[in-house]
Amino acid sequence: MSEARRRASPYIVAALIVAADAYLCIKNPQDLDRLLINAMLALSAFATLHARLLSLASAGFAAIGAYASAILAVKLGLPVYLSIPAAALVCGLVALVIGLPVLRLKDVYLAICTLGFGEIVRVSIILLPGLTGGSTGANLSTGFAYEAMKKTKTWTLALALAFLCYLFWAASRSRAGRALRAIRENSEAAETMGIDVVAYKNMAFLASALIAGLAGAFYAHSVGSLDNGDFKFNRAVDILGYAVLGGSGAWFGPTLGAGFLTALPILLRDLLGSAIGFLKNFAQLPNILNGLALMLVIIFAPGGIAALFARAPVRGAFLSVPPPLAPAAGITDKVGVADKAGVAEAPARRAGAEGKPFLSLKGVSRSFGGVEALAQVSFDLEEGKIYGLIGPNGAGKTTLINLVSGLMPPSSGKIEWLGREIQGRRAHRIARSGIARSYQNIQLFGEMSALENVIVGRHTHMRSGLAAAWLRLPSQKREEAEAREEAMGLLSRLALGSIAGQEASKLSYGDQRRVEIARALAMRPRLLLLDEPAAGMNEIETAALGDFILELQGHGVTILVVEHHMDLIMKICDEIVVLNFGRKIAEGPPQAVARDEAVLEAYLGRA
Amino acid sequence: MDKLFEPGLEEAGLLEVRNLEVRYGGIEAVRGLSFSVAAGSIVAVIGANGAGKSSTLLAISGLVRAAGGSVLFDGRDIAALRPDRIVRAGLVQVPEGRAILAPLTVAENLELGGWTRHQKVALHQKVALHQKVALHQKVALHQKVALHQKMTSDDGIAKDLSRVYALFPRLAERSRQLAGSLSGGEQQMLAIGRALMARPKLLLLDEPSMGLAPKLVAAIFETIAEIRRAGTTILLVEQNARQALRIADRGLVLSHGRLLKEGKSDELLCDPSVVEAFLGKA
Amino acid sequence: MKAKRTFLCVAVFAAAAAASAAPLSSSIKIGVVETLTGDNSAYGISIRKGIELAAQEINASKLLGGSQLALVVADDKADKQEGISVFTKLINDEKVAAIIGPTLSGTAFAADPIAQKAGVPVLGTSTTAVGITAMGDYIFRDSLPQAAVIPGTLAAVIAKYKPQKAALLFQADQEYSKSEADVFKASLAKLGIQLVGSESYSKGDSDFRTQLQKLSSKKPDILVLCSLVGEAIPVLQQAREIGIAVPIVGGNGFNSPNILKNAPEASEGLIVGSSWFIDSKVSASTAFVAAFRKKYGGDPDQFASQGYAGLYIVANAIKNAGSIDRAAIRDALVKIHGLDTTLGPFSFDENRDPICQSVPLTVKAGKYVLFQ
Amino acid sequence: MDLSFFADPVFLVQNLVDGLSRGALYGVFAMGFTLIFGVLDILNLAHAATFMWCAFAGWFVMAAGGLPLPLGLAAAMLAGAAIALVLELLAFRPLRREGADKLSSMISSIGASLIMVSVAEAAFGVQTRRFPDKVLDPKPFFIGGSGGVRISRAQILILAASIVLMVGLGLFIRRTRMGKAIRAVAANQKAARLLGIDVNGVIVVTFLVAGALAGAAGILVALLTNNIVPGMGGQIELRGLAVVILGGMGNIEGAVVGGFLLGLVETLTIAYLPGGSDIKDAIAFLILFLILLVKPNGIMGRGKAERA
Repeated sequence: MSEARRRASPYIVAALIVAADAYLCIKNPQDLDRLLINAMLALSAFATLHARLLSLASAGFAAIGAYASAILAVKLGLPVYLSIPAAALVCGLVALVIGLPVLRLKDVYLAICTLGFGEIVRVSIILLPGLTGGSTGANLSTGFAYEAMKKTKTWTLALALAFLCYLFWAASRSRAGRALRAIRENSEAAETMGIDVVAYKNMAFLASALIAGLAGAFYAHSVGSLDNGDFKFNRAVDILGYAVLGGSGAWFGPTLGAGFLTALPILLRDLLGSAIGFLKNFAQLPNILNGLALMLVIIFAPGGIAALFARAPVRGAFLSVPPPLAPAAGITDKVGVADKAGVAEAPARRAGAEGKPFLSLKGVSRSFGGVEALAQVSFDLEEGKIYGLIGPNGAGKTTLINLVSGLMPPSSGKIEWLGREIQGRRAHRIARSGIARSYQNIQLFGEMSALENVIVGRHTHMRSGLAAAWLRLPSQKREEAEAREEAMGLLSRLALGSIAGQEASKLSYGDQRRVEIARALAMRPRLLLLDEPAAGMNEIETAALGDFILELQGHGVTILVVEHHMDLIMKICDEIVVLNFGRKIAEGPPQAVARDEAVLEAYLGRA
Repeated sequence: MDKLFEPGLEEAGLLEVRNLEVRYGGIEAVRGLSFSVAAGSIVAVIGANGAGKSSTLLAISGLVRAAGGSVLFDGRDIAALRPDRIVRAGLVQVPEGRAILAPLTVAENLELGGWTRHQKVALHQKVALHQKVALHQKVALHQKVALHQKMTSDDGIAKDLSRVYALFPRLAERSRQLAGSLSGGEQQMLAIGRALMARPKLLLLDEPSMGLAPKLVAAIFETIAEIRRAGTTILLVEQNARQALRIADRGLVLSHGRLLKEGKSDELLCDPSVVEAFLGKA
Repeated sequence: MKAKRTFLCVAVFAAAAAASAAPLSSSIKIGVVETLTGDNSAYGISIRKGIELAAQEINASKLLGGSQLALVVADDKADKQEGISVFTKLINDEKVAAIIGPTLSGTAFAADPIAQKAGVPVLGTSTTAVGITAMGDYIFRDSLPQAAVIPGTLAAVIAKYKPQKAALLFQADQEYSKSEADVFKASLAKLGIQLVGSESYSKGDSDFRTQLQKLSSKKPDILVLCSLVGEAIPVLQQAREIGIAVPIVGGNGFNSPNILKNAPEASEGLIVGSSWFIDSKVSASTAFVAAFRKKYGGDPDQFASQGYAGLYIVANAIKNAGSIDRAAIRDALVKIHGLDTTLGPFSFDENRDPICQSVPLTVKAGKYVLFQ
Repeated sequence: MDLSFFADPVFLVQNLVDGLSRGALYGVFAMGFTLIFGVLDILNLAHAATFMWCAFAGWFVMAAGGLPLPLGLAAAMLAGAAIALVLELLAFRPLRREGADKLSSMISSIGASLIMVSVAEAAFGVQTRRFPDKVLDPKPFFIGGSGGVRISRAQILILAASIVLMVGLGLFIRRTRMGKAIRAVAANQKAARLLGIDVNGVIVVTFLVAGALAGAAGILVALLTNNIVPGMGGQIELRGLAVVILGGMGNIEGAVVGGFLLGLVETLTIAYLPGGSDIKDAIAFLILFLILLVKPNGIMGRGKAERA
């Protein structure tokens, strides 16, 4: 379809959904509560799905929240404006307890485990008749009088949802939101940007539980009675439906998904209810059409409604785009920005640890299954030098970089960084301590813009948390602006200013490589690990890259570069380490290494 | 089609690649590549990482849809075919990183290598008939072999299995083990042996020497030469440019998805610019 | 005697009618909210059949003079929010004079207050839980609460078998079955029968042998089963299968032609108490059964009968009120007294719960007959 | 703890028999479920609906058509295969493409199951149906005279079937050519393609097999429970999921063993814990919960459940 229509379609879809819901709620205000509560539950599911956690616990938490608030309000006479938040907090506590063990599971395993959780909640409700009214339900016959239960007004519910939406909106444009998107796109790369993935995932689960609890509490006080069937298995599946159909890419997706899936059956009911003849006796027809719609929508928009927006180009992606520059023009343009670009400041941040070896590997080994990828490798790095790491493909170069950057622990041996042993330490902590890396097979956050990718690199140097983002504190805005400016500067330094707003995955190979380097530099590392940075670059670009690396050295950054372009290696490296079949076979200045028999035999391939 | 008059294309080869283009999102991995592989020869493709070597192979074997251009195999355009159809046609790839089936045993891996054979036997009978009527027609050696076996015994698969085990004794020893438990070298052997089980006319090898100890590398290259001697045409992508060119008849030098140089491998071996870029000053 | 009463009523309500603002219109909308889809739709569907049959007869018989009853049927999907939604829709958009339903007590607890607030009379025909009618003075029902049925049934059983020990099986996560079981426990205690064992199962269970085995190992003199129709059949069969020979007393779910059809051997000798049964000799009932078989070609169950009776009760109230004013209808409902229904002479007590006969039944030769 | 029972060996054996047959019921249901997951790693939430339709198909053949059990079984398995094929073509294949994440196929299967259940309700009604006694005599045997251990034909049948199907399917997957192809596709679709395996074709076969299994399960469960209703699938689905996880996703033997485990746990809880029948579900899911935390790949799993 035409560009214009592609651009417009998502907005049309959204408009239709909103219109349908508005129509329904004007026609029948009682449905508004239902809509708002479902939207809230959708947000709760979104909180986990967005962080790639396939949790179905929302229904279970909603049940806890509903009963908790009902009991607090009716049995203990708490006013609802206290009982509802209290109920949410109860869910939060439960989430903290089960979160740590449960979040170790991934994908469907997590899904089933959380389903089991929901079932346990349901059964416990039945098993505690004294407290919950058991299977008779929480209603007049068990002491939960309707008047005591039916407390909330719709507007409070609407207010709460609006508030939640604001929180999600504000968070999505904050440091934390960016971190979560990064995790969603590529959690490994995120980890090496200094983002504590586990902590963020626990946070997401906690948020999901709090929101579900809130929704449940509102449900209790909106409906006025409860029973154990209200949040059972198929409810959990419905909620997942909202989030997946809406798309877990952006917060507004699930709310639209809930809007759609709530409106659809009601519309079908009302339309067919007034239909003629046999349809009147065909009570299942609405359900059938409902299922059909569910299938069709997901088949034609597998990424959900939010994905439609993502496909439409980012409007006003960002501020000042410097004039386009031909990559051929090389990298050393706009040097003026260099000092702003943060690279200059790197040397300024020198911690103590003088005298101690900068980085030293001591008998480091790593094996996969039976295959030993790295065997007893030892060497030291001195600060401020450029090191080349060469060897045939599969010699263990990338493995070594993974070990140093903490993506995997060594099987044996020590890695000392600034005098402290870091082997086995988690990647985000190593990254924070000043080690940055690029990847051989590019690991950008594909659906984020080049600029955003680089800003993620600033993560560890930004302070403002969620609270600041929600309060829109000037400090947070300033920080964001600075990060933006600095990232822009770095991009310009690498002749990428013109494509800063483009989606990373759409960039050319060489550009993606440079964005990755910019992202690593944004971390202001003391040690920079480059894994085949020149792969896919032409001679001119490669040469320019060489100059750039030398310039970085000038700024005091220590660099370990893996490369097959021997001329580049020969030109920029102070020292070269040669690996072959997992073993260090040579080490020394370029010329010496180039003459080394073993090296020629193994790598340069003289027979 | 001026491409027809490019060097190396005068006599139509077993594989004809014309103006091949491969894109991933914004990345143009292969940009209008054309070359030809003559039946019974070894052609080596060398070039830096990211030069588009693997992408070329993936496009030929159909795992990646070509964005443009055509791939003629045995005279028919296979660019639009499904990968499994391409394999049936006799073009088999050993991918980079081997892609062995870790949870299956070595024997099972090899057996599955012969997956397309049931239909193949029928195809061979057709070939046989063809030959009876038109003996002048030139037929690839392995077809003769297959035909011969079809005549002598019905159990071609068992024979090939023993042939592969003869080629790689290590696999025979390990035949009951899970493929995942093999060492890197053994896995590479398995991948090649498995491909041979399909009786390919053309074998695509992507970095067979990757991560192997020097002596193993030598052995692998020896095996490759042997396979060619048995009549299988080979398209070889290698980091280890020197060794690759040694066993190859022709070489293609790729850079940024374009053909930088193309020629007899011994010429390339002493071509200064190639030596400079890929062979290292020796 | 009866004629005299009717005359009185007519006299009284003629006056009321004259006074009331909204006279009978040509078509009177009655809301019918039942569970028509999902696992529990068995009840809703047969209730609906009963109601639609009644509507047909009432309109044919000109019971309401020139005006016809128009049913507005809606599916509550056994979901509280859906129940609330359709109640609101019927009340605001369809302007119904009264609502019959909903099917399940759970839904009623959520939806009835809407009608109460709007001042629309609601008549439940299958809700038996405690407290339904306590929700407001517009809430009625013609389904006997379990407490009104079970003691009588048990008394009859005691009279015949003199049991000392009883055992009980029920569905733990189902409101109806659970409250039925509670009533059984209470009345057993009151009647001085020792409950030697009480086991439960939950939705989705299909194998009840272990519970039954455990109960039978306690050597009870009678076995009490509280299940919905769906589980009733396998429960009954498995009880017999594992060799339980003692008399079996079933809850409401066991009063269904389905039991006779699907568990002919196992149901023999089964005892249930109910306000209605298929072979009831009440004149209104025999007529109903005949008409039902004619219209639908199958046997009606208790729920169809209660639905059928329900619409007649509402219709008579409207007739007596001589008005579609909801308040007037409500007042007329309260005054319904000794109305001839399939459930026998029918009245409401001061809590708007039904006053009608409840008889102990037993299955003989594939038929429900009075239990002596 | 009610100790009086432990003294009674008959009661114990009886519970083991009932527990195992209860478990066999879960296992038979879970097998097809886990097969699809093993190959495509997606949850086919329409499996329960397929299972229900097969039970009805069997009912029409045996109760309405008056044909004997073997034919009914065959018909049900055929129906299952057909339904599964339609599901693969309409609900799953369109989502097996770039950019569609695994969840979306789960959602479309939810949609499909909603349709299937609603159509069944409209077509068959929700009244319980059962097989006539001539299909399979409900009268149980008593081993060791009356008062001995009771076992019904249906129980024997489902126990036997669960074992036979488990072994049979295991052999099919391990020994046959197609079985190996299925494992190849499960292990690495790219590699399978390179071997000339028509991946979509293999997936179709997988669905056919899974559907046939659903068919067998439908008949067996219906025989054991005598309760054929459109909702019957949804009622066993959650336990089926639990069993799949217990046995390890995609592990056929695991599914059956997991089924036996869950069945025994439920039965023994009911039998030996005071008020056990009230808490059996809580116990069952608690165990599921714990196993997942201690042994995320299930009791026999070799999958990869832990977050890398």
